[in-house]
Amino acid sequence: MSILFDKNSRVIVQGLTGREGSFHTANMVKSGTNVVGGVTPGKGGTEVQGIPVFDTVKQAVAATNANVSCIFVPPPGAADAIMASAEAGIPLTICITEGIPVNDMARVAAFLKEHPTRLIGPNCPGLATPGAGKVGIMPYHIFKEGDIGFVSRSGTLTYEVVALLTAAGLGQSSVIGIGGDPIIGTTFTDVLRLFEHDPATKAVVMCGEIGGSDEEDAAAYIPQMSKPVVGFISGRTAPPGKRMGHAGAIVSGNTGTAAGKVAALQAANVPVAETIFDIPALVKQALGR
Amino acid sequence: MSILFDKNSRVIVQGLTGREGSFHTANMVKSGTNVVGGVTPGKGGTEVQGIPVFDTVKQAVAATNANVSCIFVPPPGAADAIMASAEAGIPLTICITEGIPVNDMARVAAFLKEHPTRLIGPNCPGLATPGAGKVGIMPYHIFKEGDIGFVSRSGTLTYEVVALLTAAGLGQSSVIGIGGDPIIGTTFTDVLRLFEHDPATKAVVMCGEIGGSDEEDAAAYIPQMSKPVVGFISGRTAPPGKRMGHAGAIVSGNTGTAAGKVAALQAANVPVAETIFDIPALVKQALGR
Amino acid sequence: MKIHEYQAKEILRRYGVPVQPGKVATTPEEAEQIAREFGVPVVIKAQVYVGGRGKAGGIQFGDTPEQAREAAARVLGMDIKGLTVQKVLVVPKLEIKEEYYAGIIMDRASQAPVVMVSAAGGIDIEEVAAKTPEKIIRRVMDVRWGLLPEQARQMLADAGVPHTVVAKGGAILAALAKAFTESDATLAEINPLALTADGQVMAADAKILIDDNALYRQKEYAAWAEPEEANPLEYQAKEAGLTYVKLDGDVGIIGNGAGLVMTTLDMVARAGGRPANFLDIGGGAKADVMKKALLFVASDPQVKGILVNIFGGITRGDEVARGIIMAQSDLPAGMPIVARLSGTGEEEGRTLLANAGLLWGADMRDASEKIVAAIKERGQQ
Amino acid sequence: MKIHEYQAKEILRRYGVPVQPGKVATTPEEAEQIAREFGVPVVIKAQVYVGGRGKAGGIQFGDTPEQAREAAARVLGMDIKGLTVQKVLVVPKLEIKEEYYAGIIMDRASQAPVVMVSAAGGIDIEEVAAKTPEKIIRRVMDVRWGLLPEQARQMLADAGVPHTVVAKGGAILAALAKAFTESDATLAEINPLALTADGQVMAADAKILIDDNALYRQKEYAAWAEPEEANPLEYQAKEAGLTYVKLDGDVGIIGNGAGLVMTTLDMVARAGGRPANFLDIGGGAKADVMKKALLFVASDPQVKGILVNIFGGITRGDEVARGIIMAQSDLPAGMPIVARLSGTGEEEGRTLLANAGLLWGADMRDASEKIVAAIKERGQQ
Repeated sequence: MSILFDKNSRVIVQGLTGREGSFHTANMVKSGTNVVGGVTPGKGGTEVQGIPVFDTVKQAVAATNANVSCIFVPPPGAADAIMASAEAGIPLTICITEGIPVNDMARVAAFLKEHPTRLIGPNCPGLATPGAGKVGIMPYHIFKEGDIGFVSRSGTLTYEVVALLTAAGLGQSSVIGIGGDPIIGTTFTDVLRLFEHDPATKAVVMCGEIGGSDEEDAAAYIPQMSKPVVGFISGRTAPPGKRMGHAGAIVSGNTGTAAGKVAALQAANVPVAETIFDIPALVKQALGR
Repeated sequence: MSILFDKNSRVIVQGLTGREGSFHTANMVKSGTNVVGGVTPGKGGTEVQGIPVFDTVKQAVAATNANVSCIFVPPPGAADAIMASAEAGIPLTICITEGIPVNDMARVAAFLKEHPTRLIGPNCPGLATPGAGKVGIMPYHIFKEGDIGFVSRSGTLTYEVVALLTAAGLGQSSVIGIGGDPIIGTTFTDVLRLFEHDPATKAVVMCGEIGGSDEEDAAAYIPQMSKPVVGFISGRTAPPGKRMGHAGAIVSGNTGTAAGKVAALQAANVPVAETIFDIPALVKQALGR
Repeated sequence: MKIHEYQAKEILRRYGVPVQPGKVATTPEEAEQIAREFGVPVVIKAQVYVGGRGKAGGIQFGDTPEQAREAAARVLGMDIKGLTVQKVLVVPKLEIKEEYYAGIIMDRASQAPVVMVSAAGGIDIEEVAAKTPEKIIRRVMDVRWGLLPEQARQMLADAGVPHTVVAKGGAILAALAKAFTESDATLAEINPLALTADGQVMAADAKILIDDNALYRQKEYAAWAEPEEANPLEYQAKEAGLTYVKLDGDVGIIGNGAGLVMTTLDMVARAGGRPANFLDIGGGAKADVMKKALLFVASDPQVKGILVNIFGGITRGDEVARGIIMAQSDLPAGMPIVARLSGTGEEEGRTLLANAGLLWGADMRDASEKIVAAIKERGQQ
Repeated sequence: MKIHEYQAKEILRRYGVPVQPGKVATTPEEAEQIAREFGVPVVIKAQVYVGGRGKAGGIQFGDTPEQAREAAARVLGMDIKGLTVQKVLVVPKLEIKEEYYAGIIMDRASQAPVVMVSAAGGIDIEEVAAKTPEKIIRRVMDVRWGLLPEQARQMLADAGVPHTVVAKGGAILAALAKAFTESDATLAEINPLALTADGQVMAADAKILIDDNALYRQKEYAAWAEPEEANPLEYQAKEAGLTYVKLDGDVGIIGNGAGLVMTTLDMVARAGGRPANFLDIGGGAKADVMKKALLFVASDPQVKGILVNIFGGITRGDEVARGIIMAQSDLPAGMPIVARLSGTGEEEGRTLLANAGLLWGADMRDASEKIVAAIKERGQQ
């Protein structure tokens, strides 16, 4: 079992015919993911790796009954690609693209209020359900089926920690990379809520980092959960972020520092790992294993 | 009794301090209208004709409990003025301003879906409830209290026809000028529906003109009404409107001609006056007076 | 406001729509020079503010620079529906494989722009729309979001154009929508949208109308305004701030308010007269405006008499009467004027007119009958 | 991307925000000339990419053109927080009666721009925000509509500014919001928004940050980029397509993925080392990028050793190892390098490194301890 993605998911890839899109689609297929179509305007009617390509998302959905879209479209078209997926009624959209202008994402955020889709990312590694497959760019060989939910803002750090969990015999129910951009579709709290309601998940590992207040928001939600959460915050020794004028100081106040995030999580009774190597032990302890 | 406006209405004037605004406000007050405030950014704290002026509509509403706004703001700021009235929660907004760019009105139309106000106009003479007062620029002396509802797209034609009705002893319950612009807030059908539900109105006179399909739409509604409607269409000898490219022909097809409108009304069993001088007799006939 | 094809293409070019290179010529020699510059064969296209120029011979071809000069010589000065061709657009001839239609118009009923595309474009698009409306794909644009590229592509896909046109045409359609909104257009049309033999998708012709009410903020486009050659009176009226439309008859008509003026036209027609024009002096006109309007209408050589119909609200009857009296000395001798004044200052106005020996009508029917009779009487003298 | 005050003001001017006239000088003589042109007294304002220039003496006054020259001579070449002043903005001195604050920032939590105003503006605005947050009026901008003029006025009215400032400042705030969106800004700030003695409302200072991700479509502003004098390495890194932040320590750090690099910094710190930088080579880097990154980090004279930490997904361990080996001949002799390679191609990469006699770590803790130890050992030699 899993959140968001399982063996029944039918995935299309927006930007399938591009270098990144075709490379990662091959890996997704290898992982067991059911990739049913691709979208590249102008390439409709062709095939890539035996997968049919369409000009629009709506056409792809009509032909394949897809319910997940994975976006590898370059930044200038990525926001439009997300809106296209939403408007076509796809319930889960995962945007891998890095470097989307933040104004575009503000527009997307407003658009999604009227055309709902669960957006993961952008600028994220995607998600994986060990045993069912992956959507995005995570290296699939590091995963192991199990009952630990994992969520992180970062890509390679996810791989590091998941590899440690797997090495420690702690398999994963679902692994979600929510992305590191200022405006993202799905927050830590959103994912924690999904894990809380997922019978296959027994405990959650959440890897945050400095900047923003998403970890603090999650810390406010965690006391309502029945399942244990183990936290990690990276960037403890990073320099304070560059000042965003007076406005930055006015808006963010004291949130965003590693110390503040660790304190918020600890106040929510979340054990926070000092280093990533401590995470597996904390999980085992939390589960009494 | 009346639709939309009565003795309890509390009116503010946006653009009160301008030449048009102050001139017509004086006339409105003379007609008995309760003008409780004005709005001109930067002139807050002053008074015009003893009426307090505010910088914003929200401030004016907070101080005066106004529920009607009448707009005399020049075209560049008129669309913003309508949106300001809507956002301040004023339920009835009457925009007199002529010459608002149509793109601005398309934006207003979309805005009003999220921030509802009943908009009359723009480019309209406003409305009057004989015995209670007027909002806008209609000459009040032509009215007479009575049970005929009157609605028209045109200003001076309204005055002509109302004067004929008054001269014929046919007083009016409410007189509404909906305005002649391509995009207006309230249509013939909207007003007919209000008259249908107004106990003080026994019959309705509707003066349309060439262009658009608002009269045709009204003709489709009228068969559902219990009250008689008398129609008039001006522009029978006007030249066909200038072509709006192929797109104009594709969008409008055969709607918009005087002959088409007369035919549509007649098909709805509406007696259509040949000249405005025939209107009073048709009304009397319809009412059996 | 109307603009020329080459100006519409210039706007579209700024939004990234592919259009042919090309230049405007006002002499045959310039046309030859442009043909040399851009290479033959070329198309010589009359730049006039009316449609149907192709059928009128306003589009010609030149296979050599010399032929381009000769073609331009034929087109320049040509009369198309009463307009004299003063400019031609010279463009390299496209090898067109297929023609599509793309247009956006501000639609009253939708209270928003409506976008339309069709795989069957070209000059017969209106027939396509009338006979097979299902071949026209329409979409009301949500002005909050504009036309999204994917929506544009989906429209083209629904229209059944080839895959490459879905992609390239989608970008063009989205750009057209952006140009429409940002230019305060009321119409923006690419017809035909051409697929060329070498796989390009281009605007082979373009038409844009700019909202007159928005010219105050579209200063660059406002400066493109030109006298409409066929209607110098309409152009002068616009310059004078009057709303004027030239008609075919001989009864000049002046009133305040479009609905009232239209009704006056109808009334004159019923009285057996033929209106020479539509002129709305708007609200609150003073004597000088009235005088200017009268002289303006009288300057039309077809006008044999003038009816002034004013329902006074803001406009005062005495001001109108004064304007009529002031104009007398400058009007053609003996031209009948009938005024009908109602509302504010009507008594004073009528007295002024009566004292000056001028005609007036009790109401608009009476006035209409009087002016028609006066013109007829004068014609029989 | 940072831009200077004078550039921010130039953007605002285009959107109709009143700003003082004025010009940029790079020499004292130019400053004198500008003072003559615009009239004295003038203010000489250092144009540097950091705040707090006023307290550092970067703002000076000139009551005569000569004094302007002298003031410019003092400010030009001045060091402000490590940046050398190379330009000054010379503007006529405003007689400021009151100072307000107006700013817009892209806010993560709101997923939208947040607009802020305060009647208490000027350099102490952050203190105002911290101590009396109720004095800051905030509004999340609905990106579908932008900031409507009335909303802007209401914010200023709520802030308690005078009536005239509600009107004029409202127009300025709405323009600021439009400039923010259309320039792809992440921050746009007018502080102070000044009410002058003669009743004008003006942007007396302005700050705008442009979204680096949007520079591809903000070509004009992208061309304004200048080397940041205090951080030439950061500027060069950006030019080379690397994400680099200079830090204070001596352990150079290279990794792939921001989260992994940050975690590596933390790990090095725990092992007793002090990171010299943050460098993210991104995903899928080849040997040549790895070599470039290594040489780049090594060019920092403070760096005594380098830790490379790669978790291979798209990035291949053998490519990374090849890049490290290629760089050897160009690196300072004897500089310790420890690589930790995991994931795709890790075995092959480790073999390559071992064959080349280079150090590698089993995991990031092991690698961190090894590089710290290697640097310490070398320091004791």
